[in-house]
Amino acid sequence: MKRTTKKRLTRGVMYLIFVAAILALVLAADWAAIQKAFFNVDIARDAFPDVIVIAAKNTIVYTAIAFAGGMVFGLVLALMKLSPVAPYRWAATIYIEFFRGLPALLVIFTFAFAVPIAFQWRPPGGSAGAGLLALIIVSAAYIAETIRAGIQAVPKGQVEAAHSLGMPAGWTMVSVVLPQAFRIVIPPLTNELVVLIKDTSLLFIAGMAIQQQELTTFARDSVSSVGNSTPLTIAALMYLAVTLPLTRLVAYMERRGARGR
Amino acid sequence: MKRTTKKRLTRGVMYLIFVAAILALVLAADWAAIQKAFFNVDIARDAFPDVIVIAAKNTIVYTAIAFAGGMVFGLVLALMKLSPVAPYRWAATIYIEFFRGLPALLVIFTFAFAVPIAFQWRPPGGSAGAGLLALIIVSAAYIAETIRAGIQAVPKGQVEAAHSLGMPAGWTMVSVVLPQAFRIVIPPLTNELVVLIKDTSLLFIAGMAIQQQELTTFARDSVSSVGNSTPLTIAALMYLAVTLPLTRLVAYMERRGARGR
Amino acid sequence: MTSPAYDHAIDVQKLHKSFGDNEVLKGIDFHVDDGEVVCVIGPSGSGKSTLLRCINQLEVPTKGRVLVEGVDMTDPETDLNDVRSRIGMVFQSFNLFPHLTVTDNLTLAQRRVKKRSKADARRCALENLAKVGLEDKADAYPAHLSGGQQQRVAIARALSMEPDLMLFDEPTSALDPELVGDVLAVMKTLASDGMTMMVVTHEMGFAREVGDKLVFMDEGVIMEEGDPVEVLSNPQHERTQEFLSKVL
Amino acid sequence: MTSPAYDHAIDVQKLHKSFGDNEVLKGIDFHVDDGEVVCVIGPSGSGKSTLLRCINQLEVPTKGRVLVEGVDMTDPETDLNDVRSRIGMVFQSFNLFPHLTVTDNLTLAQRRVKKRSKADARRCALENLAKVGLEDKADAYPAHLSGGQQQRVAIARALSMEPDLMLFDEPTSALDPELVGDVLAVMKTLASDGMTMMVVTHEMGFAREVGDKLVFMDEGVIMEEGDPVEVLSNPQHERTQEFLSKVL
Amino acid sequence: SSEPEAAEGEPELLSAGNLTVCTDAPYKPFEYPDKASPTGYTGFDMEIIDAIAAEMDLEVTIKDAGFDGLQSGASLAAGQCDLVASAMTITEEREANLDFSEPYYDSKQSLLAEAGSDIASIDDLDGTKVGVQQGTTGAQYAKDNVPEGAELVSFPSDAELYAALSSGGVQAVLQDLPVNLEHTDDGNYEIVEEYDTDESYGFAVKEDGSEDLLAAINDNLQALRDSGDYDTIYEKYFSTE
Ligand SMILES: Nc1ncnc2c1ncn2[C@@H]1O[C@H](COP(=O)(O)OP(=O)(O)OP(=O)(O)O)[C@@H](O)[C@H]1O
Ligand SMILES: Nc1ncnc2c1ncn2[C@@H]1O[C@H](COP(=O)(O)OP(=O)(O)OP(=O)(O)O)[C@@H](O)[C@H]1O
Ligand SMILES: NC(=O)CC[C@H](N)C(=O)O
Ligand SMILES: [Mg+2]
Ligand SMILES: [Mg+2]
Repeated sequence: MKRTTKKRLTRGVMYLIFVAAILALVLAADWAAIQKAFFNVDIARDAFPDVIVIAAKNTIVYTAIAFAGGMVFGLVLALMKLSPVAPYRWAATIYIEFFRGLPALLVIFTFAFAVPIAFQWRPPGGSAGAGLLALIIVSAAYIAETIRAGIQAVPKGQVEAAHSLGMPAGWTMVSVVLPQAFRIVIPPLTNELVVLIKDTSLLFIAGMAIQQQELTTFARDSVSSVGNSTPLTIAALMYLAVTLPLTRLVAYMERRGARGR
Repeated sequence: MKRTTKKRLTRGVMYLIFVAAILALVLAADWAAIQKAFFNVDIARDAFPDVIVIAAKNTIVYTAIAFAGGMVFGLVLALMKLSPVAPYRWAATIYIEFFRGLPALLVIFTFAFAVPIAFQWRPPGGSAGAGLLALIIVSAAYIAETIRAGIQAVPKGQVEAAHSLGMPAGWTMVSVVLPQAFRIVIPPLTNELVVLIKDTSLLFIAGMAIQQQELTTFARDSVSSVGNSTPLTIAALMYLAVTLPLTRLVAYMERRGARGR
Repeated sequence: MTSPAYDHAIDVQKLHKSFGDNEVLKGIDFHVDDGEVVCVIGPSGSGKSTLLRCINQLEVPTKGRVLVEGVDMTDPETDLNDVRSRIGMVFQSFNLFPHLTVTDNLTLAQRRVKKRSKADARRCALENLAKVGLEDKADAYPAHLSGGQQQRVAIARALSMEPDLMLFDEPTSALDPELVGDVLAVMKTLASDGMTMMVVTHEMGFAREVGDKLVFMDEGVIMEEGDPVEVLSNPQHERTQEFLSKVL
Repeated sequence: MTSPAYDHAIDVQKLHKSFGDNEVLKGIDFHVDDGEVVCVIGPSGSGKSTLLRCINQLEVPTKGRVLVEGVDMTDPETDLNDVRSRIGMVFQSFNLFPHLTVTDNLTLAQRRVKKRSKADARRCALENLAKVGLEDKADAYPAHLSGGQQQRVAIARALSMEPDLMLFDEPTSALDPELVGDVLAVMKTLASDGMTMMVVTHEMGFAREVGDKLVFMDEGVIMEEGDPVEVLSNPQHERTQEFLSKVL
Repeated sequence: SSEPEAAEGEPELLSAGNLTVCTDAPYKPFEYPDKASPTGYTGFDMEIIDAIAAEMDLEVTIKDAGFDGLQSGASLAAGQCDLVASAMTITEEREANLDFSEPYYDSKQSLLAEAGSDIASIDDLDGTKVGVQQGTTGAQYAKDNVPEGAELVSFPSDAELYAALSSGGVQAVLQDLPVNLEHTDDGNYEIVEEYDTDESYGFAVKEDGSEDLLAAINDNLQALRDSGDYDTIYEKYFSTE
């Protein structure tokens, strides 16, 4: 068979399958029921403004705190891991591997319940504070790896060129390596931010006051009190409103970065 | 100051700080309390064999199911996303972006409770089945992106060389691209496996019978029934026993891969 | 060889190629005859690779025609893979299949495209490896070969499809200087065996010694073509003079 | 220049360097005098780059001494950064700082190491850009320059530290053939201005024309050294003959 | 283990002037969200606590937490709250980890199933899935009494429990009677059997260091009963006309 004939045929069949699949979905689904369950306008209206002023706000606040804390702590860990002093490297490696290997939920639970009991010490901010502390501790492990990889991704030739000019190690790090590492890590750090946004949904396990609820907890709570799934739809849209632009941005930056080299 | 003198001094100070930090930790912590709370031998003994034959087993079974399902579905999505037929690309893109932007917990909750009501359809295996289905659906989105990236990471020159030899597209994909893509994606897929292992800890929200409990649920359950945190320690060790070798393996493969090129 | 049923081995007619707004080939007309060795030179970005890639349709031309042994490559009804299997192509970056041994690199297309038996394909592979002086590397993986060896395997791979003509895109420019010689030697043997060849190269020595015709390209057009010795020693066009003064 | 307080600009004594089990330099002895241009040739992997990098201690030698203007670089009490700022180094891959403009590339080390004012540093930068013919690129970013321009900026960057000697590691081998000329021209000017230079290169023409001494290295030892014209036309050692026959 | 004479001491609280109360909401009619309420929650427990706190001149903060952690004493020991008010049954096992107030409500267990389904008693549960809430007396009762072929599925809170029943994830729910009764309002589900487990709810405080608080709670609970306010609230939620 000739090339184009064959191609046209395969394409045609593929379009047909696609249309058939769409049709099947449209006909099989009970759209009235779905709309009633997931897109109930009255219930949606009731969810406002709380879903914004409480739930979305808390999700953002928790994410910001966890990210800021994770950045500070993660940078320290990254520098420790690249330190010439072996015990620092070991300590950082153990920490990072440990917390990357555990479910965040387990860590949050441990910090909210087990740690205060064992140490007779409560993190500031009560159980939500404990949960956030756990998120910081977990995200620091991931962020540390990201930053370390970024620093190491700066070509060795850059450091060598700086050294050849007589620049000492400290200045080389500050003026040559970190500015380049920073650009390299922006995309993976943004991804980490997206992960954190989603991980705030685990904080409920620590126990929260109603003013402290974030999106997922808020949605689950509303679903059971109104007996309808529309709050889930709203929460999902809220998440996507934040995460989608961020992931698109990462994709864009990565494409640009790949071209830039 | 001369180079070595200065270096010796900084090193010395850094070691001192490290030793001081360790000492502070050792002296400040109430080791007896910690041991009693987290390393209680009697309670640890009681946790066996259930923590193995039920909890660890279920974690592995759930992970395996979610990974297998995610692989099959993810491969289909990846091929759709690379398809010359635009609607397939769009459908795959929308699916992938949607599910990567939502917390897994929210998706599990939706599939376990909202979907069956709206669609009058229950996934096999009750709510645990629904939770697993949600994990499959979420992981498929991530796996699809991984596989697509792997296929695209095979240098264009490979396809061109095959075409120059007269090899048709299908054979080129099978004999030249996929074998190389497969090697490229093993490390990120292993990472995805680690993520899934940890994400099985979210399944509890869908409800589970005792026989269905995975590690985190089992640990949380035991903590409240025995009033001691040792089960958390055991669960953590179990997770690490699986995740640590896997992440080390990934690191090893990535190092070897980086050198191989 | 019996007299062929076509005018030229390669016949490029009014060829244009744009990438987006960037017109890279601006109306190329030229041909290569059976048994002829044509060398193409020109500054970076002048469109040499693109021209070569248009010939076996790795790039689809924007306008114009390319006939290979009389078959119109731009006609949608042409069975591309069939014609391609008669055109050997050698890339600057070798493009060996890294997951296959040297022999498997040489037998893959023979078996999939020419449907040869495993034994036949292997026999042909070993013959061609011998031609490039690498029969002892039959079971090695590409990663274990030097650049020069890889390029010679790439040539052997193209040869094992028994092509009627060969396209070379800067086959030696990714090689360390001392490895260049072996590859050029193989190409010289090919040429003296009567292979029709089109070679993009910076190796002026090779062009002078082996080439039947030299083509100088600049900014998507052919500026000058003719006998290599003549063009190199007495370039007519100003751009050619400028280029050669820098390169020689 | 007043008579210096040292014997040789560069004095390499019994230098050994191993990477793990792999001994890459196996006892190198040689020196470069003030104002001398020494070219180093040799096959890939023979240790040319490693030798150059040992001189300014980018690699720490395993055994032996390196004296630069009489200062022992291997002595732990030496202030390395001070000596390094007097040695200009130019790499095969340019290694410009991609996040800085051309001017900032040239002023960074002046300001950080020489503690020059912004204005002084800028003045010196522009002077040196003029020397390499790129004053109009002062505000461009490296990514917007051609390879040849980048390499000339790299030379200007080294010059702006006002070094007493310069090391070049295959400064033209990453360049397209037509861009090589500009870089070599800059290097020739430098040489004729009396700069002490050590150049690893494959450009035999440059070595012949500009070099005061040619060093042939193979497998970590200096096989042969002498007047470039002599070594190139009449190599004494069998390995040198073999190498030159391939390269020339 | 309560010491009445300690009542005069100022109870020690997590934050002064504020009573932090953990509860597992929603658990209608005992605790469920209500935007109109200053604490964000209302219900029988919530109103009793509000009344007691008002007597003690304390503000109330309600925190929603998993019941499992509440009944095990972990939330109290971890310092998440001063008091648990979550329809929690007074049991011996729990007494080992926390201290209960005097009982304030008497309850039973019950079995909820779809109206008109084959399930008429606990013996019909063979081969079905039965939903229970993790760590509750209902879960314990079910474990002890369902036939061997029944599968017990435990959920973190009553919210998922009822959602699972309506979505068909489980065929019946074994839960405290007043709570199950709430789910019979629309007529789709009915109580098919009640079990007289003779259980009473109590408020809970942590084992050590909350003696003053417990005494004050007990005193004020008694005062509510004496003043008739308790009955008013009780009538509001459990009137049987
Ligand atoms: N796939 C592509 N997409 C967009 N532009 C391209 C593509 N391939 C080549 N070009 C552009 O076409 C022009 C000619 O490229 P080509 O590779 O044919 O030049 P060349 O003469 O082979 O140069 P060189 O000697 O560097 O290999 C260049 O400007 C290049 O940027
Ligand atoms: N950092 C390193 N670690 C380990 N081995 C190295 C390192 N740098 C160089 N080598 C090895 O040392 C040997 C000499 O390398 P070097 O780069 O000095 O050779 P060269 O003569 O400059 O070659 P070329 O012409 O390819 O640049 C090679 O075998 C190389 O693999
Ligand atoms: N909040 C609840 O679920 C309480 C259930 C039951 N009364 C118990 O104490 O176990
Ligand atoms: Mg090209
Ligand atoms: Mg080198």
